[in-house]
Amino acid sequence: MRELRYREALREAMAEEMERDERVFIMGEEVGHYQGAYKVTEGLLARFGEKRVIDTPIAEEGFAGIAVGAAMVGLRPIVEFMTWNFSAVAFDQILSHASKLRQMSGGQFTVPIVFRGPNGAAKQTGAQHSHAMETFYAQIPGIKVVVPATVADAKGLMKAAIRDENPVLVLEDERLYGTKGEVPDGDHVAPFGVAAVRRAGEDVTLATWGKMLLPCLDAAEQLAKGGGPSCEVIDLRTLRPLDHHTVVESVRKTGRLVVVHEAWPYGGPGAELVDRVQREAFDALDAPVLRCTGRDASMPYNKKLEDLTIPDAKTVLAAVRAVMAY
Amino acid sequence: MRELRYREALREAMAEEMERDERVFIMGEEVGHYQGAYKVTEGLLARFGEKRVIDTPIAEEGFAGIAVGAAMVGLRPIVEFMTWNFSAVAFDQILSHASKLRQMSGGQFTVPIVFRGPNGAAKQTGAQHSHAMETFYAQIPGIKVVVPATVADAKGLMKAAIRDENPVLVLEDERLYGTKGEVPDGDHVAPFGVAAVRRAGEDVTLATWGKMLLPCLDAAEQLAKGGGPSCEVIDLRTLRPLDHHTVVESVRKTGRLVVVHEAWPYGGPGAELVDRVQREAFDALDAPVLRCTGRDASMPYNKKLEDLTIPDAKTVLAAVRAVMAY
Amino acid sequence: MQDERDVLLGLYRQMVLIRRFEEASAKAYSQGKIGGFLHLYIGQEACAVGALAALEKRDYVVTTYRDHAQALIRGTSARACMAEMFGKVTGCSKGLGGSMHFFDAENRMLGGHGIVGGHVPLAAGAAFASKYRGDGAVAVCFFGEGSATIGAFSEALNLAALWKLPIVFICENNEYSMGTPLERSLAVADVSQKALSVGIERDRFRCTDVLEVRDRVAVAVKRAREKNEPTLIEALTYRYRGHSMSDPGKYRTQDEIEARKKDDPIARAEASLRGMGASDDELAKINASVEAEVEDCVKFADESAEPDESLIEAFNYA
Amino acid sequence: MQDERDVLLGLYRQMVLIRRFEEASAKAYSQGKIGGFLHLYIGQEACAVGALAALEKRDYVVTTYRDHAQALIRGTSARACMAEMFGKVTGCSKGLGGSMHFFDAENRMLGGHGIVGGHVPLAAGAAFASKYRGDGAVAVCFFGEGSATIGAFSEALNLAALWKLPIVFICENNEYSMGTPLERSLAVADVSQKALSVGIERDRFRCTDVLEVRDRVAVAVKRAREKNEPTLIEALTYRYRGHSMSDPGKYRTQDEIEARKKDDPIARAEASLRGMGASDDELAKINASVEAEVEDCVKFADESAEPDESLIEAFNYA
Ligand SMILES: Cc1ncc(C[n+]2csc(CCOP(=O)(O)OP(=O)(O)O)c2C)c(N)n1
Ligand SMILES: Cc1ncc(C[n+]2csc(CCOP(=O)(O)OP(=O)(O)O)c2C)c(N)n1
Ligand SMILES: [Mg+2]
Ligand SMILES: [Mg+2]
Repeated sequence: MRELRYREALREAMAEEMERDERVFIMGEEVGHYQGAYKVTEGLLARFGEKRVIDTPIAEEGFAGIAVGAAMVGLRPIVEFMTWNFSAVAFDQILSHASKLRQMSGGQFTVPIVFRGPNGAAKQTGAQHSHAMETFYAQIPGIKVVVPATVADAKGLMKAAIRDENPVLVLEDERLYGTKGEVPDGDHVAPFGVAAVRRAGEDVTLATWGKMLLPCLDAAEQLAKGGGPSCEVIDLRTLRPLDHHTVVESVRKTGRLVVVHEAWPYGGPGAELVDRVQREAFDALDAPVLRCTGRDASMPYNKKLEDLTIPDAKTVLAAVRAVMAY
Repeated sequence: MRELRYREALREAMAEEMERDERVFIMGEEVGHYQGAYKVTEGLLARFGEKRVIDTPIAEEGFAGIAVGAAMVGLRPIVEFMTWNFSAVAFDQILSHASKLRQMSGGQFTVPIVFRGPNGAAKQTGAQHSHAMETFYAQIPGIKVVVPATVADAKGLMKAAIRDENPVLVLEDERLYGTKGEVPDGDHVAPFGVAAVRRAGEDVTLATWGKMLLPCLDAAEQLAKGGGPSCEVIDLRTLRPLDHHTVVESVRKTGRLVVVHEAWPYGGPGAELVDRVQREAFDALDAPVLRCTGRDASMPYNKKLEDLTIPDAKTVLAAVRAVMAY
Repeated sequence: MQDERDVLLGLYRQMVLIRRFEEASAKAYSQGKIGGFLHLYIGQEACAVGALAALEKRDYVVTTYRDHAQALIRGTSARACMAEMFGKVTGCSKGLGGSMHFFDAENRMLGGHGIVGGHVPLAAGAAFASKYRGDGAVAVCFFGEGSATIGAFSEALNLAALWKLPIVFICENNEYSMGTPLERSLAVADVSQKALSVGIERDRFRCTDVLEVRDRVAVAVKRAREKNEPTLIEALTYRYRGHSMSDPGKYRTQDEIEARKKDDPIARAEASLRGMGASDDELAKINASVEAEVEDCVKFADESAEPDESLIEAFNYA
Repeated sequence: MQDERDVLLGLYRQMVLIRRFEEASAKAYSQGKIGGFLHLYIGQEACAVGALAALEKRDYVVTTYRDHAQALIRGTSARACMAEMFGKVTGCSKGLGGSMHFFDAENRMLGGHGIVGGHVPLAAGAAFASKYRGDGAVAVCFFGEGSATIGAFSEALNLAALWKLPIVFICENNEYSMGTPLERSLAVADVSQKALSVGIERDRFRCTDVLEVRDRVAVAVKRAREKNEPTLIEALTYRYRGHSMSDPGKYRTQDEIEARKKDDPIARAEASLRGMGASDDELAKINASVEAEVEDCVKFADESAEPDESLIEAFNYA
């Protein structure tokens, strides 16, 4: 085990896979000479050269499509979106091309590609730069959606993404890049579709993903210290495939569930999880499933308002109390 | 009351609003000289001239953005997407511009614009041309999403959309364009956020929108004839705002709910409705809420497979039986 | 080297095959055996046939929904093509793609795509891969002049020029994008001029003489293969049928169509062949063999099995 | 007509105001009073100041996230601008927009936008509306040379040319998009050549002399206003600071920056003014008044109230 930062774990995963496989390359804005807008790709240009670490112009639709085409004929591109917000201009390449080519061609072409970058609110970057884009992408069959919350998963899920034969979207988080954590030695690959119980508990289940794991653990800790209900905290790790079984199992024990996410309250993986759990654990539920989500609003710039728009330990606590009070 | 076709009702709504308000105009591919790819805008060029019925090149991002800019400074554009699939290349204009401008400007600019066109599977148009796009758009605060299922609503909701001060997405349906129905005389405007009970029933609630209303009514009829459970069928009419109250009320009576929609099974307005109903009618539910949805797959071209991918009366019946058997 | 007369005979046969194949498709469509959208290439044959004659087997081809010609010429059998439109599992995309989505991995036919302009970056991606591997393959991308106004096209064009990718962009300018004539969609009617803004070579010619098409495309292919330099070709052509089977085509006159038919590439090739001494008999034999091939493919498509329900999900993930 | 010396004094004051205002912003950012992204315009002042001097009050302005100059010159008070960055409710976007999203409806400043190129169609839309109404307003759209490679830009350019919209596209080519020098993003370094592919007029000049900028932009504005003809202007300029406050700027040398500072537009204006007989005293007074204005706006921003929680949802719908 070694301690790394989240961004280093991502970088190590990419570098190891690039060593392993000549077909893997990285493409995106400022990934090379600038060393990455958020320094995730720092040093990779020096190590792998301009052929494999490719700075692009600002043309997300164009270079995403080029990468999809390259994947169709056997390369294994990693495309960095400087942030996931900018994938909106490449949306059609993901929706109508990357996710469809295998099916439309009757299985003749596969698209082994990774799209990655920071997702969700950074810090006061405002309405156009704070989207939690999983609310759109998790819906789409033909792709996979990965949301590493821990440093070990940043490495393990990234490696799995690069080795996958399908388009995989890795939604990282700027607010996590600097966090530290243990990473298993060696060729650490984490599985898709297997949620992790990050904290065991008895009274209520919290299910979440990405950086929202932190306020969930924080709230659980606070409750434990204050003699409050005991929370089981589940990190979903991948949203497509979505492992609701682990959540259902936990709910069979606790009888109560709060789903916590940063994205808007409407639809998305949060609602999907609620749907599945009420279906499969109907008789086990002692209370309706509650959600603690981002507010139904475009992100305001003002710090106070931004903080109020995103869930934090306080709002998680309120949701836990509400579900317990039912 | 007069009988009209769905496409005529849409056209009448647009024409009346163009008569009322000089600022309203229509823009899109083939809307003018060609009379509309699906003939929704037939005759409007002759009636209103090239200034107000504007044929565009194939440049959805460009003309959607131009329309948003025009709306910011006081015009009231109606943008036709030849089908909603092609809105994917204009996704960023809807997500990052139309929906955000009012909030980002602290309320200084409003964007009174309508985006409209046929949505969902047509008939064997394949994977890239069969998206039920509400699964993406309903999530976004700052816009409204409207899904007329009846001819009267095609007129009434379209008129309301054009008069609304916000961006409104009207998701029509090619398979509905030819359907006939009664339209109230005069200035018929239908409200947003008010679901309609299209058929009263006692034993189970079916909640749906758009063209899926037809198989729901069909299934309900078949059950009624066969002495099966009595279905209450609710047409949501608008997905944002979403009137779950009408559904909750119905569920308090029936105790059972099936949500029927064409879009993929993951997330979207369907899951959102499940979330809200299990929250607000937890104690009234005698069974988990079930969903009858499109399959989790890209749309196949083959007719048999396409039919199997989209819900029909048969799959609705199966879902009703499943929820009754619980 | 094959002699030019034999070559032209071969290309003539390809053009006739496309036309007869598509006439049969139109008939099958009207019989309800083909569904969805059906876009015919009739009138434009010299473009795909000439262009693909300039390619090697290792090269990549990417095109739009108007894709029958490209697949047939690249080597996909008429059977697999017709069966695809009939939605049969014997089709080149197992009946999942339909008319718009012909794919053939073995023949490096990368599809048949339905989003206008969306496939242009894919083609640049194939060229990128070829350069990355240094394997000498060239990518050829066909698209309508309607694509010239959409972002994906300009982004891909700039990136291909900037990164010096081995690609040939072939804009099939058939004067209409659905019902919209050129002058209502492009501020400058000469599409090839887009090359100026990204500093690549361009060419522009009418697609009547299939050998000329082959030779001019060959120059661009050579430039791509040897110097990694993209070319933008504007191939001036015309479709005799509507945009798709559902298009009544009211936006142009019968006179216009008849006038254009005078430039018919198949008639032109036939005349050239006769000039080169081809006999009635020789040409009749070709036509008969094409007709037999088309008849056979329809029968094959008719008799083939539909895909199993399990195929709905089977190919969504690898 | 105001005499040229007075005009230049006014423009000089605007340029100095922008610079002092942004220096104060940088300081506030380092004190944690401003959050998010902060992109400074320092070095580029002659571009916005000259260009906007060519406009009338009825004209529309749209720009990128690097938007302080445009707002200040259009008439948004320094107080409203600084307060916006401090996230205060007295800000020009009520503290909801921040540095990147300055809006001012009254002054027809249509924002401050964060998606590269995404705002270019919006500007064309304002021009469209102006033509629709026949009200004679012109739209001016600023964007970086990094926008020249993205689809939204080329689509808007073609549509504006095709529909003859009264718009002036001003590409502020400051040689870098973040850390990427021009030659790594554009196949042809001369952005103004994009005008060729859509058949509109173009101009290209260095933004050192603010009066020259005004005069050359005025030609384009006149063309737009009188003939509904768009122009693509490439304004060659340079930013002294990093892309944003978080950019260490390692991609260029201090020497390069120092060399460019020799062309400083404010120094140039000052020299011209002296040539026109402006006294030390006169210039000092201007500088002092600017400093007072900036000091005042910081104080105002500091003391203003934060927006109420209710504002999170208040403006999402009308
Ligand atoms: C992004 C997008 N917008 C609209 C359409 C609908 N559409 C399909 S083909 C077509 C016309 C294309 O014309 P052109 O590019 O000239 O090709 P042609 O059909 O003439 O070969 C349109 C508008 C689409 N498929 N994709
Ligand atoms: C579509 C999109 N992609 C990426 C970004 C991130 N980004 C913000 S500014 C910028 C550089 C823009 O450079 P340029 O257009 O030259 O303008 P400048 O900053 O030099 O004024 C980038 C890449 C973005 N905002 N939008
Ligand atoms: Mg065409
Ligand atoms: Mg720049």
